[in-house]
Amino acid sequence: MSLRFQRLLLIFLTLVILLSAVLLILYNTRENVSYFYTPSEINKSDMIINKIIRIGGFVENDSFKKISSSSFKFRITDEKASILVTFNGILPDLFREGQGAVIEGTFDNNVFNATNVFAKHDENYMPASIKEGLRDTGYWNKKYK
Amino acid sequence: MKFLKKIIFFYYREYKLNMSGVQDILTNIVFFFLSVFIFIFSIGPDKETISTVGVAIVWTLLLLSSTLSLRKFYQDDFENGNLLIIHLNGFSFGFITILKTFSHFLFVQVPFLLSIPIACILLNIPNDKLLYLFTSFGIGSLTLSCLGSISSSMNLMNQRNFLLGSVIVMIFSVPIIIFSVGIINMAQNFNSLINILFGILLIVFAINPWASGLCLKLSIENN
Amino acid sequence: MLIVKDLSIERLDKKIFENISLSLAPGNITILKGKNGSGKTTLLKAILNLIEPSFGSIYWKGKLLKKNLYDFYNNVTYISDTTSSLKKLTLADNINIWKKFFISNINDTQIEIALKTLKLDNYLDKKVGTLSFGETKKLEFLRLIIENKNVWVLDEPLSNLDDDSIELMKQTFEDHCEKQGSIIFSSHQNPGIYVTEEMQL
Amino acid sequence: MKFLVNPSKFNEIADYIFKPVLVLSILFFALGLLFSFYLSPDDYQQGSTVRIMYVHVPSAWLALLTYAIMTFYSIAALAFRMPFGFIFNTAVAPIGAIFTLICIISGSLWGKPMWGTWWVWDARLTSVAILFIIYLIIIFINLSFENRVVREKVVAIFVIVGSVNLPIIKFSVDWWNTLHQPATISKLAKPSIDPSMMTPLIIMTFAFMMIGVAIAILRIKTEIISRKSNLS
Repeated sequence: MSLRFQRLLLIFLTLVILLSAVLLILYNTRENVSYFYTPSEINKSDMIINKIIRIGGFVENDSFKKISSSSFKFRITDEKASILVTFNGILPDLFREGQGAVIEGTFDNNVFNATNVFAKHDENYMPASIKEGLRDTGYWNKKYK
Repeated sequence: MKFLKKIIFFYYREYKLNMSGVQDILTNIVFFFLSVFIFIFSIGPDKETISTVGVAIVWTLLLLSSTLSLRKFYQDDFENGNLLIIHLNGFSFGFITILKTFSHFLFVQVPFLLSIPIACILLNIPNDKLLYLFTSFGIGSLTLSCLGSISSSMNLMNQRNFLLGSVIVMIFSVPIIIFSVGIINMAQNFNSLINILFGILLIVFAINPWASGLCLKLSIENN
Repeated sequence: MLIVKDLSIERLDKKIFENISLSLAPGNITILKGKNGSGKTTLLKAILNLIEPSFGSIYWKGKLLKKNLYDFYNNVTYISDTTSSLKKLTLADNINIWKKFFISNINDTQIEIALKTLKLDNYLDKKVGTLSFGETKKLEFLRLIIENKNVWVLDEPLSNLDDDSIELMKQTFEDHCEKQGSIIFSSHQNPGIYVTEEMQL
Repeated sequence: MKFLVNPSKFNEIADYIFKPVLVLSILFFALGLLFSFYLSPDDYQQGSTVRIMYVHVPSAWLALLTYAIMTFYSIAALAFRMPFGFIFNTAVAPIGAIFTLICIISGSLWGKPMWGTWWVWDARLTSVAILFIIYLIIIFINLSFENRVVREKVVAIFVIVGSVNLPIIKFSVDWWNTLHQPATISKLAKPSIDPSMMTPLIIMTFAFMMIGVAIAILRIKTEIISRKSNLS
């Protein structure tokens, strides 16, 4: 097997291997490197007992209740399923109803005890004045994802 | 046919070489188990905690021990000129790195793989996941061999800063660790995780002969 | 067979040597002479296609060496200034590995004779690490016999050898010459070996 | 375009453009800071905190851009024996590392008030952290080899191998669930950012680019000189 043939073989093998590797990874990665799960994923899987997990979604409209100055109750939803969450601590500035959020904690009988709450903002940037203007004229109907 | 014979006798040579230094491999395994004991003692008697961090511990130690043995990868053969002799015997540098990677996997990583089930028992890792874990360790350690080949060939001419090799292995092994630790935390989707690990292995395996081969050629040229 | 034409090599923008030409026909012995750092090893490595020359070209059997590399490697034995025998193994093991790895067609009696002439036959069960440097070097020359190739490329073969061994090398070189083999070797001393061509670097 | 591959041509051109580039960078910075602090509106969600974006996003873009250019130069240097690629790698790696560091620090400062945390290990942040470490390793390789020829080629090989990280950084927010939001400005879609906020972003990107180019010119010139006098 001459050195030139070894080289050709190597090039061929490399291309084949790389192609199959990319295909393998593209077919399989999607659901696996999640920083968080969505509420509908939680309901159908069995990984929840006594394990710290993260759930990401949106704070459901009209679900936020302040129990005391530092303890809150709200629901996280992805429009298919929703989860009741309790939290003791300081909420980030951006946290509000309709806003995206990621919460970290454990399940306790269908109630999720959050230990950390992160707010998630979307990729849209818009001046506050324009939003006011839109709302005044009744054109503000942007749906959060 | 002649080439196949040469490959077989390349491994015969590697076998003889590694068996003459079998105490090194055994020391590596002793290091591995001692570290496992130290983890168990320092975490304390809480079996829950031990079993949750168990996989992470085994992975960290596997990574550490395989970086410990990096120096043997090419350095000896490079310094006493054997690498050159193997090349002159009709192997291209890229081919040498593939052969060497498998040899490292066979003679350094496989003894580890055999000792991992024992470590898993010591660390209270649930039995039902053992098969998947074992597969992931198998794929992962071959990936580590490829990464070790790349980093140690890069470091052949580097006399000053040997830790650099370990750093290079570690930075590229981050994705493997992320995916393989995912196995213990998940109840389903084992197959897709294993597939991803296999995909990473294939990518590293395809890059390895080119990167390492170039580095070997470079080092021999400038030695 | 082997022709080097107008070879120049630069490293780090510094010229190591310029316009070297030599040819190595069957039955020829070429010696490269020169001080330390004059580029003897570099030239030998360039002949083995391990170093890319800046200018000039090398031909093997009428073809460009690069195009005919595999055939050249099948016909060349290179002994560098390092000793390639494995220190942790015994002499017998080392010889065995070489014999198998190079797919040698030399039979055991020939090797025994060679060992006897090199005065290494008593050490067969010893580990190479316990031998003296000169003895390890002599063991290295056993590869010349085992590989049984046409062209020998030797880097400083005569340093660290005693007079008896140099005499032996002389004999071996002449034998190889008579069998239409060719040798190119480097040396910084005047060895008193019969050579057909002398090259000052 | 020969000055992009030829050291002596580069020196000539660099002498011409260095001062203009420096002046431009100061100008862009002045204009950009003015815009980002006074002439751009508050965001409807984030209020004034959005102004961190005008540092964070340009530095992130430039960190990636620097690495991409280094990858191109490494391939060219290895494939076409072009020594300027090696010079470029050695000179520019620290600049990329600094951009990445600025991106990480400003990102943490932005994350604390908005997300409620300095740092999380999601895919985007992790891959950027890896990019920073890769830059560091490039610098370390440059520092720890004695032989220049080996060193620069090893760096080039490492840069090429490490470039697998670039698409991961870019697409991490699309492929996986991350705390980090997806890209605001992409080539295919209309940017989801208001023009009044886009302006300072673009000006600041040019400012960062110009200062990067200015430092790169200085460093490349130094590298060429030190090679000529065989200091390295």
